[in-house]
Amino acid sequence: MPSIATIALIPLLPFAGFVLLGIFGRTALKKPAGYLGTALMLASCILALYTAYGYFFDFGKIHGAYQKLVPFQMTWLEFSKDVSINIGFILDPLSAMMLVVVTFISLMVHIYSLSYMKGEERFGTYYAFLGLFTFSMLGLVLSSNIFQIYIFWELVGVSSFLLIGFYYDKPSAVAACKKAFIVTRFADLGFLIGILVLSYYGGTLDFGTLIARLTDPSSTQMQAAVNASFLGASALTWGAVLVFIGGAGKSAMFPLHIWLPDAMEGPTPVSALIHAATMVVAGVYLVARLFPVFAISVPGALHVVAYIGVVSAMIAAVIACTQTDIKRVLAYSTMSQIGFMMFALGVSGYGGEAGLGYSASLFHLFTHAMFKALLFLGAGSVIHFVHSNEMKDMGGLRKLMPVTHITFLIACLAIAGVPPFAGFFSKEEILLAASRGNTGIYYMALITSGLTAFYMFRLYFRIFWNKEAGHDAHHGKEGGFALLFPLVLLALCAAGAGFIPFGEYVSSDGTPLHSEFDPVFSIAPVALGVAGILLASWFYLRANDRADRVAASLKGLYTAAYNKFYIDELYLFITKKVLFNLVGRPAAWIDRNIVDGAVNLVGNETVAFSKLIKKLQSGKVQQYAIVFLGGVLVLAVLFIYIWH
Amino acid sequence: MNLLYLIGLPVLTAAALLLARSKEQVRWISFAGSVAQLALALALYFAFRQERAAGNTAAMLFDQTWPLFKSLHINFHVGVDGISVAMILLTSFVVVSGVLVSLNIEKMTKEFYFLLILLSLGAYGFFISLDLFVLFFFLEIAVIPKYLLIGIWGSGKKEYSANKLALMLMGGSALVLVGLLGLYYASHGGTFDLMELSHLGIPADTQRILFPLLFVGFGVFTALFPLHTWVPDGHSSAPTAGSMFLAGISMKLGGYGCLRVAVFLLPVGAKEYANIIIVLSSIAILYGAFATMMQKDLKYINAYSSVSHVGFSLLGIGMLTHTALTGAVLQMVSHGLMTALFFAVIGMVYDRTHTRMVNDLGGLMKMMPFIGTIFFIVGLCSLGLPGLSGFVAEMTVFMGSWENADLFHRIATITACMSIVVTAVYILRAVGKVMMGPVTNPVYLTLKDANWNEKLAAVILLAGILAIGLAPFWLNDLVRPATETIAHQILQVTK
Amino acid sequence: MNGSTIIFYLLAALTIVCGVLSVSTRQIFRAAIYLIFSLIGIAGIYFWLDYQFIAAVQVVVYVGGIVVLIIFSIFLTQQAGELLPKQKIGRKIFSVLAVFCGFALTMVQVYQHAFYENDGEAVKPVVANIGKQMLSTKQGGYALPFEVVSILLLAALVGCIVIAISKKEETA
Amino acid sequence: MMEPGLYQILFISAALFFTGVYGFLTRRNLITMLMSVELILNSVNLNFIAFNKYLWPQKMDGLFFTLFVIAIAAAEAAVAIAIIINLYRSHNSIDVENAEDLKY
Repeated sequence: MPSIATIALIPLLPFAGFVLLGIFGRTALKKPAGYLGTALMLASCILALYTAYGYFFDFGKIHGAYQKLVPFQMTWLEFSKDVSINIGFILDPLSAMMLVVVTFISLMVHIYSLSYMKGEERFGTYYAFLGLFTFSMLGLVLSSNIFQIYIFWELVGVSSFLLIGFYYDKPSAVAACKKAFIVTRFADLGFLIGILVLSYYGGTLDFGTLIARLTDPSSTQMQAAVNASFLGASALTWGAVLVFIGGAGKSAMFPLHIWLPDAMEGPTPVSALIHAATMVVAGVYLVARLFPVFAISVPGALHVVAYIGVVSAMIAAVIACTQTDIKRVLAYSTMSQIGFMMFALGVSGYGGEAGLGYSASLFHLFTHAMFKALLFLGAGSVIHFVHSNEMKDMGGLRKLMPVTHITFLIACLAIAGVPPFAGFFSKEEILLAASRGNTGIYYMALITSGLTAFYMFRLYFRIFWNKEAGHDAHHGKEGGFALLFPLVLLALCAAGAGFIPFGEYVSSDGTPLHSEFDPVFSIAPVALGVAGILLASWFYLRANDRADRVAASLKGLYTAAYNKFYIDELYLFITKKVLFNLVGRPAAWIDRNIVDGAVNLVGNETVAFSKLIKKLQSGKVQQYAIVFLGGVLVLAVLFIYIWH
Repeated sequence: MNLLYLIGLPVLTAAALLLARSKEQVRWISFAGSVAQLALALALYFAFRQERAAGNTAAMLFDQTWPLFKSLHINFHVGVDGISVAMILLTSFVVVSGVLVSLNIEKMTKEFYFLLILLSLGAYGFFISLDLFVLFFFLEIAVIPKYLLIGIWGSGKKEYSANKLALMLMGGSALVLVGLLGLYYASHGGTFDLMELSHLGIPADTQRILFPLLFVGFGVFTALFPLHTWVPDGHSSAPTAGSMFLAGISMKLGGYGCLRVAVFLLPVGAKEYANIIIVLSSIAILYGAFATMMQKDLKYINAYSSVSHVGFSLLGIGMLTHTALTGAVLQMVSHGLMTALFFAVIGMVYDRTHTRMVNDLGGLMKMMPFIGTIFFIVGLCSLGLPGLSGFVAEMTVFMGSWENADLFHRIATITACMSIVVTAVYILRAVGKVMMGPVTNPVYLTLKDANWNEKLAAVILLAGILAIGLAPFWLNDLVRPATETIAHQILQVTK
Repeated sequence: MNGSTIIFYLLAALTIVCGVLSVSTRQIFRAAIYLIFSLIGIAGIYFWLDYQFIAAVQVVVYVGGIVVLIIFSIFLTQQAGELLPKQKIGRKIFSVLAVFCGFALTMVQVYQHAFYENDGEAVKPVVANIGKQMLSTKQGGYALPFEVVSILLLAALVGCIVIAISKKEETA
Repeated sequence: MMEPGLYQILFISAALFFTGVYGFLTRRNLITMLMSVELILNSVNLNFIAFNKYLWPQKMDGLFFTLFVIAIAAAEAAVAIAIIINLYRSHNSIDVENAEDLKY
């Protein structure tokens, strides 16, 4: 088992990068910022691989099952004797796998950015932010305490905010980063209340104890949690659903997904890292982390997860078919794929064969990270080349950028589920789990995977084929080594990662899950995928107006999908019209006019009263004298005749 | 550790200021004096820890008594527990940075610093006194300088604001005074001593009358809804250091008083009025946050957000559980540092651009990365980002509040939690408008970043925020035993 | 009815009638003159009572000093032939009522009160006696009040000068 | 007609006193108000003398008080007239109705 320092260094090295570059990145370390950040990331990645390797093949497995290890824990903030926020590391298959994913993708993005962000004025700051994000994400996956997750959850959110808003002088970027933060913050509110509920009934914030208590039907905590009910559901269900809302916000699940497409305002490598491969799967990670509670104690909440997941997957796929900004297409595709992971968790059971969905979900998370990062980096390379995000500015780039073209194609094949690329295996498992768990979801998923193939190849054809080389020579040539190396490496992973026997290592209860490959089952999804590709090629391989004609014939649906089903407008209506105008403005008005008005009224009334009585003090001596004389007379009469 | 140093030092500084001959001397004397205060506060903290580590479990440490009016049993009694130490630390941090950011004051420099030092004297005295008479004395010392600071060095409708602030605070003090006298006579023996009073067991009927007096009286100081309206006006009119002191120190006097006098001495009253406090503070939290959303002036934004944030500490007090009380204290410290820093940054922006209107500003990050970064960090602290102090305090309050299992407390807690979203909205709006986006005015392109004193001031406060945010355990360990004493008082009532 | 009585009543009538005229006439100079006669009437009463010294002082200080001062100030502030402004009728009625009630009350009290007369050897209020007691520092002596009054007079003198002089300097 | 005695003198002094009060209340000119005050003072003096004469013939305290009152009245008149003249200079009027700057 590696020493605590080794594990601690995995997140702390990027953090050191953040601190150093954050303070000196504008001045002393401006030039070497990229290399410094990348070197630290490389070291962190090696340590992570070493730790994960050690966990999976050396010390992690005891009695045939992978154990949850907590090598280090310290009290960070104590609430009461039992309840405290502890900062610690947890090592289990889930976190070990995530360590690898996060550090690896982050390293790729670091390398890629050396070239992509070159010449940027705030180059050092960029690497500082990347360091902060990687640190937070690693802290998140290593969390041993539910509150620790929340802490890093928020930090991830803020680093995402910083990176989306990196080009802060662009108003659209500012709007996007605000939107991303606020929407996820709203979801975090659910998460926070969920934590409060779970910790109250569980009597602890520690994952191990919490899960143990809340999955054991005989424990007092569990009984209390099940018996306490609110609005017809048990407290435990509420807690689990609320926590899931937090996860749904971060993972851009319907209806909290609206921030993700806008988040594409950030630099493209950032989108690859945060909004494709790592941060957005935090929600999946969170549900997976609490999976025993969901699966054993509150199956109702798990159904919510499943339906939200599949609905998101489907809606996102439909919208993705109509978008013209390539990064937005990828964003919706990300949302759709995360939907896959979510419903895979949702249809899964706990332990043994029933836990297939769990393994499949995380397997998909793993492969998706590879090919989606690749897609984004490839898209970045294209954007770098043509200086535009719009499809109409592209076309026929396959000869101009051969490496990008090939790697992008591999990624598209992977996401479309064409064997033997990585996506095929993970998606097969998900569909298999869905078909076993819930047929309705299975058919929806099947359609969605067909749509996935269609929109991905629409993207591919429109970038690399379609019009023939309508570009001038001024675009220069494809990027250099730093730009292409990550593409190639990721392409290799996207092509080969599917052959990892994932269930052996990562399963719901730690015992290896042997999944057998069933060729008969695969016929339908693969056929659908191929059909999607063929359809896309019919529409987009050559420049023609077939697509437009179809779009025109489906006008209503097309327009709705193109406008993302008006969900943004709905939110805008709620926030601008309802919250601002109906709550905020009246609150401000009431404060100024009624509450403060009351204070001023008291003041003014006092002044008015004093104005009234000050007339007695007229300054006229004779008036005083008369009053004085009258007073003397009255007192004299009183004293002489009445009170003598 | 002799607590009298804490009083003696500001007095000496003030005396030295009176003798100073030039503005330069005045500045350096105040700076040296405030740094000495900081050193003293840190020394007190370490001495306190040492004493506790040595096993001294007395409720109040370092206590000393001198008779003041023998026949009335009024003593000059001082002593500190964890809460006081935390507050003293907070005060010293704010004083140093307040002095630093106002080094550019040219108008009546000597008087300005004299008042600042006087205010700090009032605060230190207030936090260490264990005799209610002395406590009230120092409370009043802290009020007058505020009036003058706003009235003389303020901006905007400063006379109105100064009057409003002084009158409302004086009104609060009047209630406090009545309450204190009530306590004095309720104690039969006639004593103002805090610790003696806490053992007396004042009859429930008396508590029922006295508690609202004391709580509302101190509540005015700490912006208890709906008596908070001096906050926006006062803060926005005050000079930068004035706002910092006002929000960072003076509002904490009220919170401390609520906790130390009202709740600690009158647990029965606290128990009976707790629900009202909770309702008021939940309203304040959410309503303050919504009201902030609509503000256009940066200082108003921070002032309303203060109302909202201070609501958390009042909520913690109203919840009456040990954790919630701890959270209330943490929130006071955290909010003090945070809001002082926020006002400091707003002052820096204002000094350069001569406007505080959000809509007029834009894109300042480019010209002043340091100020922009601090502005952003303090905004994040305000919206409760982990790693900064606000998170620690708010979460402690939430956890403590959640320990009350009934629906009423639950709803109040959730209401309070909702403010974290609204806070994010207004903070990001401010940050997005002021620091990010395109530069709205070409004049701004020539603006300079912070100079050394402003940087130092910001860094000092930021150090405090980070020290709490990254490693809250030291503060928690300091405060928890002290709040346990108070929670114990309440617990006894329940039994 | 002897001469002394007649003289007394004449003096009394002079005093009261002139007093009333002095407060009721609308020509200010005449008011001053009536005041003089009223004061002289009082001096006469002092004579009648055998208090010659006081009577002399009264004539010298009041008639010769204060009233002359008043007349000078009238010259300084008043235009010739101008009538004094009328007071509001309501104020007049109220004043008359109050004054009448007060007078009635006083007189009722005076007549109901039995004054106790002290017997004893009467001291002649001649100048020699007055001077002795005035400057005596023994029991019953008035040296201290005398000094106090003299200082008061001095202070008043200085005060008058200051008041009168201050404006001039400002305007100059 | 009765033999004049204490009561008659008291009657005179009371009449004089209230005459003075009436003048003080109704006169609007400051100088005439001052005259009314002189009348009041004289009525008091008369009382002192009368009491001294009829009730305490063996002492002269009443007489001394009268003397002091006259002295003080002289000082008072001097100061009052200084003030009146000053007022006249600044306000161009010695009407008491106009001399109300110190109100409120």
